[in-house]
Amino acid sequence: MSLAAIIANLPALVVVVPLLLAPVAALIPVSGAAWVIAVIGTGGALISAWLLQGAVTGGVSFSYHLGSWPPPWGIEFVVDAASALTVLIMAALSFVATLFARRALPAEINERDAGKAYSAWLLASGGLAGLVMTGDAFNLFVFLEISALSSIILIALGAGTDRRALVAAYNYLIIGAVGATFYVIGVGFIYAVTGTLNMADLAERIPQVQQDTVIIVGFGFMVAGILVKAAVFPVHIWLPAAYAFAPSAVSAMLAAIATKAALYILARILFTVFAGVPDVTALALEWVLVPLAIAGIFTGTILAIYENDIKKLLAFSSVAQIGYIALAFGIASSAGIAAGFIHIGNHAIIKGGMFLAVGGYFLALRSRVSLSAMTGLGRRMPITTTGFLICGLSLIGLPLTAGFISKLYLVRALIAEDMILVMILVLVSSALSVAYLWKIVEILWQRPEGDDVPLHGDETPALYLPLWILAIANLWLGVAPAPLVDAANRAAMHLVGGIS
Amino acid sequence: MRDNPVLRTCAKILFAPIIVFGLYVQFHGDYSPGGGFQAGVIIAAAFILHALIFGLEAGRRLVPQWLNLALLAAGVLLYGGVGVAGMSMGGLYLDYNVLLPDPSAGQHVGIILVEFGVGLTVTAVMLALFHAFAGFNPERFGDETSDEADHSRGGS
Amino acid sequence: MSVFVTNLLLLLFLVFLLVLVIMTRRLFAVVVLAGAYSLVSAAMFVNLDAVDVAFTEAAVGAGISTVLFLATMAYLPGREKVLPPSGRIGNAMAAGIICVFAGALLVAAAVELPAVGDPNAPAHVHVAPRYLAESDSFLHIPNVVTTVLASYRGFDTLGETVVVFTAGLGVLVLLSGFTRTRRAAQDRAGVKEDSDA
Amino acid sequence: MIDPVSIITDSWNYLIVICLMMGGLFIVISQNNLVKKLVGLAIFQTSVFLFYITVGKMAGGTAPILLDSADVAYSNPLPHVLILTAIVVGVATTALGLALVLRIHAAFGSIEDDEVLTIKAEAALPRVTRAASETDSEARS
Repeated sequence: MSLAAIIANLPALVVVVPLLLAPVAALIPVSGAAWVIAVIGTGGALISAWLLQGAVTGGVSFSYHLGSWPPPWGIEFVVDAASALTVLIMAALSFVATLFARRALPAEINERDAGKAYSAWLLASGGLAGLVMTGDAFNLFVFLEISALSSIILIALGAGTDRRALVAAYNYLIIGAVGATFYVIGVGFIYAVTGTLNMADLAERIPQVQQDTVIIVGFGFMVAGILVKAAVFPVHIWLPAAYAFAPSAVSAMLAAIATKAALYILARILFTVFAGVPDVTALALEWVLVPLAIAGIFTGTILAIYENDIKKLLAFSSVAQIGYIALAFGIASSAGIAAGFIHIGNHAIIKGGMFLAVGGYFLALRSRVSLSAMTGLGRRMPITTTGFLICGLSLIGLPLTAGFISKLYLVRALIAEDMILVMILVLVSSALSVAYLWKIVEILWQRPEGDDVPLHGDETPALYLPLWILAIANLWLGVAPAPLVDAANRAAMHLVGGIS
Repeated sequence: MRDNPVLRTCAKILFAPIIVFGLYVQFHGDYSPGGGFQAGVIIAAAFILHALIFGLEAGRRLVPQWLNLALLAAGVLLYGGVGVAGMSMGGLYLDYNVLLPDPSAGQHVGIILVEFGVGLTVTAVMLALFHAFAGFNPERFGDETSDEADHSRGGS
Repeated sequence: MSVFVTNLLLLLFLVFLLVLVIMTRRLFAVVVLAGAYSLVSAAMFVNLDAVDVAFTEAAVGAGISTVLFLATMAYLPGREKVLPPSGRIGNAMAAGIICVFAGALLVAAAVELPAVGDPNAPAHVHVAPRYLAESDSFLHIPNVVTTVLASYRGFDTLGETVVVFTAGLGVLVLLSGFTRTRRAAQDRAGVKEDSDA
Repeated sequence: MIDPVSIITDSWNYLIVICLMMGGLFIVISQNNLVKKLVGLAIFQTSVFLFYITVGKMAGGTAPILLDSADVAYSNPLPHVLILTAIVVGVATTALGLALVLRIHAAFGSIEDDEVLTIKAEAALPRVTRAASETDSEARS
C-alpha cells in the first residue's frame, strides 16, 4: 500500500489496525509474540492518532466515508479537534499500558491464555477508539458492545488472582447491556421522527421535529445509556469492583481510557447532536448532570477515604474524578468544556500511572495490595513509589503537576459562570482527597511492626518505565500545559461552535 | 443416543443436506432472505448434530480446536481484508467499487466476500460455543489444585 | 386489517409468555418459554415484513440462545431460590418503580410517534428510499437488506462480526481456558516467578 | 392501498411493545437468579427489536426484496439491518453472560445474586475480619 493511501486512510487505521490484529493475536499461543502484536496494534493506532492530531491542529476537520458511501446513507468517521484529541489521549495511554502488560499480564493469568487476553486487549482499545471516531448513532452502539464485551473478558481474567472478578464482570455485563439497550431505545425513538442515524444529519433535523416529547425522551434514554458507560454517579456501581478485581494491567488501561471515551460521547451528544434544542440540553445539564457530578465527586472521595484495598480506593477516586469531568461539561461554557477535555487527558495519565504503580506493588507482593501490605514499600521500592507519588500529588492538584492545571481551569470556568457554590464544593472535595492520599503516603514510609513482607523480585524497568513515562508526563504537562490546553480549547470551540 | 441406529443413520443422511442448505442461504442471500449470519448458524447446526449423535470427541476430530480457532479468526480477517484491499486499490476502507473496474461488479464481489467472512466466523463461533459449553468441566475451575494438574489437562 | 389482527394476537401472546416467565420458578421452563418468546417474535417480524430479521431471530434467538441456555442449565440447579417475601417484595417494588417510570416516559413519547405504517413518516421518506432505488439501478441486487447490510452499512457488519468473534474468544477463555479461579489474596509465589525471567 | 383503520389501530403496537420492554427490564432488575436475569435481558432486547421493526413497517408494504413490478411499496430495510446486527450482538452478550454464570457457579457454588453478593460483601469488611473469613473458607474447602 502506498504512503499516500495510508495517509488518506488514517481515520480508519486508528480503529482498524487494533481490531484486525486482534484475531492474529488470538492465534498465537506464545505470550511474548502475542504481546509484540499488541504493541504493533496499539503503536499503529498511536501513530495514526498522532498524525490525525497534527492534521486537525491547523483547524481542519473532515469526515471519512467508510465504504465511500456519503453520509447519511453510509457510516462516517468524524475527525475534528475534539475527536482527534480524545483518540490521541486514549491511543497514547493504551500504548503505555501495553508496554506494562508485557510482564504484568502473563503473571496474573495462565500464560497459555495470554494470546487470547492480548486479543481482547486489542479489541478493547480498537473498540474504544471506534466509539470516539464514529459519526453514526447506531455504529456507536456496535462499538459500545465491542469494547464492553472485550473489557468483560479482561475483567473476568482477574479470576486468576481473585474469584470475585467473575462477579464484577457479570455485573458489568448486565448493567452495561441494560445501559446499551437504553441507548438503542433512545436512538430508535429519535430515528422514528427524523429518519436518520447520522449524527450531523440528526443535529440538522432535530430542531425541525414537531414532536417535543419524543425528542426529550429519546435524548433522555440515549444520555442515560451513555452515563452508565461513563460510570457517572449513581450508575457507577459496576466500576469499583470491575477495576478492583481485573488484572493490574487491565485496571490501568480501563481506568485510563474506558470511561473517557464514554465521557467524550456524552459531550458530543449534548453539544452537537442535540445542539438544536438548547432548552432541553440546558435543563438536563443544570438539573441532572451537575448535581449528579457533584454527588459523584463526594461519594467517590468519601468512599475512597474509608477503603483499605488500594485498587478499590483508586477506583472510588476515579468515580470522583469522572464527576469533575462531568461537572466541567455540565458548565456548558466553552471554558468549561475545555476544562473537561483537559481533565480527560490529565486524569488518564494520573490514574493510569497510579494503577501501573499498584500493578508493580502487586507483582512484588503477589497478593492483593491492601494498605497494611504497603507498609514500608517506599523504602524497598523507591523507584515505583516515587512515580506513584508524583501521580498522587498530581491527583490532589499540587502546583507544577498536571492535576493542578485541571483544577485551575475548572475553577476558572466555574467562576466565569458565577457558580461560586459549586466552586467551593470542588475545593472542599479536593481538600478531602488529600485525606486518602496522605493515608497511603504515610504508610509507604512507615516501618513495619514486624519483619518486612518478602518481595518477589526487584523493581525492573519493564514495570517502572511505563509508570515513569506517565509520571514525567504529569510533571511536563504541569509545567508546560500549553499543548494540551490549546488542543482542549480547540476541541471545546469546535463542539460549542456546532458542526461546521 | 450414540448407539441408536436410527439416529445415527438420520444424522449421516442429514449432515450433507444441511450444509448444502447452509451454502444456499449463504450465497443466495442477494436474492432471498439469508446471508452469512443465518448460513453460519445453519452450517454450525450440521456439525452440532454430528457431535450430538457421534459424541463430542468425534466432533472434535472432525473440526479440531486449532482449526476452529483459525476459522474464527479467518472470517474477521477476510472481512477486514476486503476493506484493506479497497484501501490499497485507491479507495476508502470497505470501498467495494474499486475492487473491479466496473463498480457494480466490484460491489457484487465485495458483498459476496464479506458475507462469506461473516459466515465463516459465525459457523466457527457457534461450533466453538457448543463445544465450550458441552465440554465444560467445572472441576477445572472449581478450586485450586496444584498447577501440575492444571497443565496436564486438555490442549489448545 | 388482517395484519393488524395477527399483530395484536401475536403481541398478546408475547405478553402472556412474559407473564409466565416472570411467574415461573423452574429454570428449565423459563428457558423454554424464553425460546418460545423469540419464536413468536420471529413470527411477528414476518408479519411486519422483516423476513431476514425473522430468519435470524428464529435461528439465533429461538435456536442458538435456547441451546446455550439449556446447555448451561445442565450444570446448574434447576430451580431458583425463593427469597423470603420481604426481600422478594422489596426487589419487585424497586424494579417496578423504575420500570413504571421508564415505561411512562416511553408511552408519553410513543403516542406522539407517527402512526405505525404511515408512508409519510420520516423513517420512510428520508434515508431509506435511496437504498431501495440504488439497490435496483446500481447494485442489481434484489434483497435490499443484504446490500445495506454488506455495503452501505458494511462497517456496522464488520463490527458485528468482531462482536461475534469477541464472544467466541471470551467463551473459549472462560470455559476452555487455563486461568484457574483463585480465592482472594492467594499468592502465586513460585508459580509464575521465573516464567518470564 | 392504505387502510386508515389499520393505521389508527396499529399505534397500539408501540404501547404493547413498551409493556414488553419494561417486563423484560423488570426481570433483569428484580430477579435474583443470574440465569433468569439473562433471560430477562434477552426478552428486553427482543422487545426493543420489535419496536424498531414496527418503525420500519409501511402500511400495505411488502418485504424489501425487490420485485419486477414497479408500483410496489416496500417496508423500510434500514431498521431490519440494524436489528440483524443487534440480534447478533444480543446473542454474543448472552453467550458471554452464560459462560460467566458457569464460572461463577464453579467458583462460588451459587447462582443467586444475594448469596454471591454476601460473599462479595466480605470484601468490604475491615481487613481483619476478611482475613478470618478467608481462612474459614479455605478450611472448609
